[in-house]
Amino acid sequence: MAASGIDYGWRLQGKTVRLCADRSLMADESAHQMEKALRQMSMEYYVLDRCMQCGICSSACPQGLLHDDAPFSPRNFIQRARLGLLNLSEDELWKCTHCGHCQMMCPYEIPFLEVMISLRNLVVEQGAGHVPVSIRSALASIASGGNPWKADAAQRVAWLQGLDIPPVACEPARKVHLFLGCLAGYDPRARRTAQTAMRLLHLAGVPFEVLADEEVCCGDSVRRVGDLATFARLKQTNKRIMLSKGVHTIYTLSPHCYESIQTLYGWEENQTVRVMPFLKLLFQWMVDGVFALTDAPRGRVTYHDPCFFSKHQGLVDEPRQILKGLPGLEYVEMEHHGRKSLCCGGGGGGFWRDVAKGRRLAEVRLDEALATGADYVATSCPYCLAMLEDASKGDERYAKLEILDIGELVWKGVRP
Amino acid sequence: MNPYHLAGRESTWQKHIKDIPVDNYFLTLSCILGSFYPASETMVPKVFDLLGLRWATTHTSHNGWSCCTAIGYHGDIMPIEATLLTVARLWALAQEAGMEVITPTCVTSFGTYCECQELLEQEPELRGRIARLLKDTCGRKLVIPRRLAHVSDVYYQHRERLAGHFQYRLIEAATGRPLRVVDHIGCHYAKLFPQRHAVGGSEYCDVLAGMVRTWGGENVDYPERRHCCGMGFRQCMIPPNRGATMASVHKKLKSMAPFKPDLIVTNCPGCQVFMDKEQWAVHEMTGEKYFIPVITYQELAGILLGWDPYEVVGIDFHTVPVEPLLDKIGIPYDREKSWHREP
Amino acid sequence: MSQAAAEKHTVMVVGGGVTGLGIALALDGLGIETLILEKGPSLGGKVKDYDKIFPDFVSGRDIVNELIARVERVPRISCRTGTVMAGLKETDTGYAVSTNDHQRLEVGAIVLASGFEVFDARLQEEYGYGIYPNVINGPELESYLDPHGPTGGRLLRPFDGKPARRVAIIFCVGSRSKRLGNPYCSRICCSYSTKQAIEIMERDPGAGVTCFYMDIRTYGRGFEEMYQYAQNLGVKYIRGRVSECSVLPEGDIQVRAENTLLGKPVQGVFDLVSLSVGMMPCADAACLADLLGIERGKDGFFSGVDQYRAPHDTRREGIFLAGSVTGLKPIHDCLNEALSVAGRVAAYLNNHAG
Amino acid sequence: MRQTEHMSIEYGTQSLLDLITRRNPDDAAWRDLRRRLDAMSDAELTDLYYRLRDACQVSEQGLVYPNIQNLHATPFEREKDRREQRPLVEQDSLSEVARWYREARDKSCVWWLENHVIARHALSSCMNCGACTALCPAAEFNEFNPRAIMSLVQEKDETAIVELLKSDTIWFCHQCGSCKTKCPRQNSPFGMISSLRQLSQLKGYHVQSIRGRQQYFARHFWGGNLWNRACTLYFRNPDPERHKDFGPRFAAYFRAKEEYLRRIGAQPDMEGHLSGRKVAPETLEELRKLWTAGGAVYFWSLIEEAAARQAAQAGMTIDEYHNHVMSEG
Repeated sequence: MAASGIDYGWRLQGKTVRLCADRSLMADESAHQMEKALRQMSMEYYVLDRCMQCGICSSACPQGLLHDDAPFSPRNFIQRARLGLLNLSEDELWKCTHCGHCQMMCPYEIPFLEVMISLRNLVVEQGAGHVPVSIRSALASIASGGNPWKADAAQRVAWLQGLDIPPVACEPARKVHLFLGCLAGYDPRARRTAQTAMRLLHLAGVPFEVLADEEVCCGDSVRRVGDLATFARLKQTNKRIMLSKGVHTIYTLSPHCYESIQTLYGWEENQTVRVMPFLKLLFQWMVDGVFALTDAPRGRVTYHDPCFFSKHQGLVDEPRQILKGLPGLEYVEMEHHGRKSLCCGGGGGGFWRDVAKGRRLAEVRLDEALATGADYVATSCPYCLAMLEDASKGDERYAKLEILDIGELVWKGVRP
Repeated sequence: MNPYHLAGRESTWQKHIKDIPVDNYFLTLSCILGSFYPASETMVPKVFDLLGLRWATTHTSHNGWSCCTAIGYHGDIMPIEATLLTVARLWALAQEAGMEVITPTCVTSFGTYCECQELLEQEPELRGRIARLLKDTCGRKLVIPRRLAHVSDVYYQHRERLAGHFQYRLIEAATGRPLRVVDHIGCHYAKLFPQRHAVGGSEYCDVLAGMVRTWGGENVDYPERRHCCGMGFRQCMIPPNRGATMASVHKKLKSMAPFKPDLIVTNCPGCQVFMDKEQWAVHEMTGEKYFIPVITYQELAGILLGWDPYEVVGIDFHTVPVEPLLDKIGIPYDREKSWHREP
Repeated sequence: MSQAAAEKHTVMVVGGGVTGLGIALALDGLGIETLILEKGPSLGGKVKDYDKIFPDFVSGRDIVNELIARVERVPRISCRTGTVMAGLKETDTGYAVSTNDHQRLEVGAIVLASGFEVFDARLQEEYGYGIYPNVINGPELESYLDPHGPTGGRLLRPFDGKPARRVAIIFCVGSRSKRLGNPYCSRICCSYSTKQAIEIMERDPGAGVTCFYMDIRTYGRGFEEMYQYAQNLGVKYIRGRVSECSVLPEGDIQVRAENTLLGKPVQGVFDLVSLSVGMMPCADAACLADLLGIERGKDGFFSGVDQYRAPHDTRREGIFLAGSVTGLKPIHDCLNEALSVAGRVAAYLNNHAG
Repeated sequence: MRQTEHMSIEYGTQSLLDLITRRNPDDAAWRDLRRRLDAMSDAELTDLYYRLRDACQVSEQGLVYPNIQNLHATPFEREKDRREQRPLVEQDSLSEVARWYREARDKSCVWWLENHVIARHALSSCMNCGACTALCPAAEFNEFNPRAIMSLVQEKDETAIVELLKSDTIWFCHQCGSCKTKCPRQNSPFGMISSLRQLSQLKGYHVQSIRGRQQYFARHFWGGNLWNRACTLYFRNPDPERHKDFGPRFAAYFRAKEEYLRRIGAQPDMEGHLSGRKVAPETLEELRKLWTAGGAVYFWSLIEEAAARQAAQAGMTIDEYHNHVMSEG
C-alpha cells in the first residue's frame, strides 16, 4: 500500500504535506484467509451468507440516529465480515447494544446478535482481538465475585437488613423468589427500585424471599459480550441454588435477568420453575384492582420500552395499560415506541462501555421524551433507568424529566 | 515469457485509427511547457521545418498569442463561455493564417478544444451566442474546426519520415537491446473523447507507443499505466493539496518499477512536470530511489535527431538527470555545457 | 378444416439447437413433418457444450443428446446440417426456400430458432480479453470446468498451466452498457456465472471465488436459492463494476473496482479472471431479417407482432419465432417455448394453409 | 497622476519596485506603502502599475527585461486587478452571459443542474455501478467518491446538494476524466463536479470549506496571470520556496532561468520566438473584452466578494486572508 513509509512529512509554506495513503480495500489473500478463519471459528458466521445487503438493519439500528460521521451499520459490518475485512480489535465490535431491532426487521431473519456474540467470543475467549478495558475488568470481576463491580458478595443483600419490610414466609413447596439482579444488588438507585417492588409485593400480600447472598449475576451481559464460559458457570450456580432451595416461582426485576433465566437457563421438564417479570405481576395487580389509587402523581408520563421486553419479548401493552390506569397521569407516546422503540445503550455490554457525552443513545431517547412534553419517563429495566439518568445528569435540558421505574410511579399513587 | 498476447494488444489499438491531417498545422502553445520545458516547444517548429510541413503559429505577440484558459476552466475560475470564446478566437486566428488544423503542444488544451468542439456542435443555441459574442467583441468569425490534432499526433503521423532523419535509435548501445519505454499519455488526450480524437483509443493509446516502436524501443505496459499523474490542477497548484499529487506519482512509479523501464515518455506537459519533479520528493519522503528519466516526445525526437542535448533539447530543465539515458543510447554530450554540477 | 390439413405440410425449423429440436419433436407429436436447417456441422447448438446447466446442475449435453437421438428415430423429422437459407419465395401453399447448396424446399411454414451469439469481450477493451492469457470468458470457463473439456475439468491458468485458485468473475460484460451499444440485461449471466462459481468451490473448497456484480438478477425459479448456496460455499460477491484489469509480470491479473456497498475502491489480484459475457443476436440475424422480411427490435433481437397476444408471430404470415431469437432465455424456457410455438404453427397450418 | 509622480520621485522607480514587488510583505515599510496605495484613486493605482510594468529594467548580459517579471503574484497586482475589474461588473454593464449567471444565483441548485450546459451533458442517469470510483485518483487518496456524488445529484434533493456544495468533497476531484471513459451510461462525473464547483462559487458556498476557500488563491494566481499576461501559468510563478518538492536541480534552474531559456532559443518576457510569452497590448485588450463578455470577470468578482466577507469575519486584511487560504488545510 502507498501508506508505507509515509511518516516523513513535507513542509511547504509552513504546512506539513504527506503522501496520502491508499484507501483501497484489498481483496487479497489475507482477507480471504480472514474470512475462511471466521467461517471455521464461528458457527453463527454462516447465517451471514443469507444477507442480501438490503440495509433495512442499518436503517433500523438506533446508532444511525447518533451524531456520528461513521455510525455503526450492521449491513456494512456484515459486508466486511463476508469479505474478510473485519478488524476485531476495533471499538466497533463493541458498539452494538443488542437491542435486536435489526434482526426483528431482517427479511432473512439473520440472528445478528448471535453473530455478534460469537465474534466477541472469538475476541474474549480466543484472543482474536482487543477487549476494551472496562469490559475486561467487568468480566474478571464477575468471574471471581459473581458481580461486575468487584464488590463483596455479601453486599448484594446486606442492604436488605434494617428494611421495614418483614419478609412473608412462603410455604416450602411454593417458594417465590425475587431475583434482584446485580444492579439492584449494588447500585443505590436500583436498590430503591427494588425496595419499592418489595413494598408493592408486601402490600399486595404476596409471600416472597430473596436468595440472600447466594444469587449471582444472571449472566445476560456476560454472554452478550461473548464470555460464554463464564455465562455457563453463572447459569449453573444460579440454577443449583434455586433448585436446592426448591424455588417454584422467580420474579425478575430486570428484563435481562428474565430473558436469560427464562430462555437460556434450559430448565428440565421436571424442574417446574416459573419465571415471570415483575412487570407482568404489577399489570395483574392493576387489572385486579389490588391497590387503591390516588390521583398523585400528576402530569404527563411517557414510557420507554426496554428492548428486552419490547423487541425480544413483545411485552409492550401491559406497561402502557398500567400507566393509563393511574388517574393523575396523562399518557403520551414517544416518536419511537413499542416494538420500534429506541435503545438506551445499556444492553449487550453497553452498560460497561464508556461512551462520550453527545454520543450516547440515551441522549437521543431523552430528546424524544422531551419532545412529548412529559414530566415522567417511566421504564421497567434497571439498565434503561441507569442509562437514562446518567445521560440526564448535569444537563439542564433534561432537568424537568423525572426518570422512574414503572413500579415506583405506581407506588407514588398507591394509598397506603 | 510475455504476460500478454502482443497480437491482441495490437488489434485493440488498431480499432481506433484517427484521421490526422498531413499538413497545414496551426501551432498553439502550452503554459506549463513554456514554463518548465520550453525546449519541447522550441523544437516543434524545427521538426516541422525538417519535415517540410506547412505551419503557422501565434508565436510572436503581434499576431495575437494567448493561452487557451483550460487550466483556468479545470481550475474552476473560468465559466465555460469564457473558455469557449478564448478557444474560438484561437480557431479564428488559425483560419486567418490559412491553416486547416489547430495543433496545441498541450494535452489539456487539446482536450478542451475537443470539448469545445463537441459542445458547439451539439448546442446550436450556445453556438449562436458564442458566434455573436465573438463577432461583437473582437469582430472575428466562429469557425468550428472539422478535425483536431495534438502535436504528438503530427509526430505520430510522420514518425517513419522523422526516423529517417535520426542519428540514433532507442537501443542500448552496449547490448543492442531495445530500450524499455513507458508511455504516459495524459488523461485529457486519451480519456475525454477516445473514440474520436485519440490514436488507438484510451486503453492502448498508440500515439506515443507507436513512435517508440518505430524508433526502435519496446513498449512496456504496467498496471497503473492508464492512471492520472496526480497533477489535478488545483491539487498540484495549492501546496496543502499536493500530497495527493505526490501519492499518485509514487503509486505509478511503484507499479512500473518491476518492469524495469529505461525511460518514461510523456505526452502531457503537466504529467511531464510531476512525473519528473516529484520523483525527487518521493525519494525525500520515502527513501525509495526511482529516478527514471522522464522526457517529452519532442525531447525524445530531439535527442534521437542528434541535436545538442543541452543547447537544443534542454535536458538541464529536468529534475531527474537525462544523461544516463544518453549514455545508454550512446549519444555523446559535453558535460561542461551542463549548468548542474552533480556532487 | 381438419387436423389432416396440417399434415399435408412440412414446417421448416431454422436452427438445430435445443429450441429447434424441441419444436421438431413437438410438431411430430402433432403429426406434422419438419425439416431442420442447421448452419453448423452438427445438431445440438450451444447447449451440447454445457456439461452442467443451472439451476439444477443436470447435464445440458445429456438433454441435447437425448433430443437428437429422438429426432433421429422419428421418420417425420429430417435434418440438413451445414445448410443455410439463400432465398425465399411465397407459394400458394406457403414458402419455397432455396438453400446455399442449391436445393429448393417447399414448406408450409417457417420457424426461426437460430439462437444467439455470445458478446465479443474484446470490445470491452479495459478487461484485456484476447490480450492477457489469464482473462477468459464465460463459455471458456465452462469448458475448463467440463470433464470432457480440454483440461479434463481442471481449472488451470492459460498463461502457465498452474492451477487457478484465486478466481474473479466479472458480471455484465457487454451487457447494461450504453457505451458498448448493449444497454440491455442478458438475463442469464448472473445465473450461469453463479453456477460456475459453485462448481469451482465444490471441487476446491480452498479456492477463493470473487464475483464483481452490479445487481444480482437471479430471477428464475430456483435461481435465487442457487445464489444463496453459492454464498454458503463462501463465494464472495462484491457490488461494483470492474473498471479495468491489468496484468502483472507473472501473469496474475490485477482488478480494480469499487465496493459500492462500502463506498471504497477495492483492488484484488487473481490467478484467473472470467468475464460473464452477455448475449447478442445471432450473427446472421440481420441477413435473416432481410431474407424473411421480418423486423428486429432496437436491441437487434427479433420481436413478435405483439408480445402479449401473438408473441411468436411475425408480420409475415407463416413465419414464426422461437427461443432466444426474441431475447435470452434459460434452456427450460426455450423448450417450453418450443411446445407453444408448435401448437401455434399447427393451428396456423390448419386454418390458413390450403 | 500627481500622486503617482510624487511617489515615484519619493521612492525612485527602482526602490519603489523593490518594495512593491515582494510576494508576502509584512513590515512597516510595506504597511506604509499599502496605506498610500489604498489612498490612491483607481486610475492612479492602475496607471502606476502599467508605468512600472513598462519601465524596463536592465538584466544580465545586456538584455533588457520589462518589469512584468516582478509584478506577478504581488498584493499590488491583486489590488490593481481588483480595482481594474470592478467597473466591468457594474450591474447595468453586465454581459448577457454574466447576467445569466447572476440570475442563476437566485435560482435553485436543481434548476442549475437542469440548465447549466456542462451539468446537462454530464448526467443522463446513473446506475451506481462504481466504475468511476474504481479508478478515480482522488477516491484512492481522499474521502471522495464520484459515484456517491452522481447518485446524490441524481436524487435532486436541494438541501443535500447545498450540503455537498458547502463541503470539501467536491474539491478533491483531479478533473482527469478517467471516470468519463469508463461510465457504462456515458455520464461524465468530472464534468458534473466541475459544474458543481462553479455553482458552489456562484452561490458563495465555497468559503464554507477549507478546500473551497483555496479558490481565492486560484482566482488571483491563474486569474492574475490571465488578466495581465494572457496565460494561466507564467514561467516565473513556480518559486522554489513554494516548490521545495521539485528539488535542488529545479532551484538551480530557477535562479538562472533567463539564461537557460535563452540558450534553447526561448526568449522570456520578450517578443519573438516560441515561449516568448510577451503578449501585445492590443491582444490583451481583446482577451479582456472576451473574458468580460464570457462572464469570467463577473465570476472573479463573486469570488472576490465572498473572500472579502470571509476575511472581514476572520478579522484579517485581504492580503492576510490570501496567504491564509493558500496554506490552510
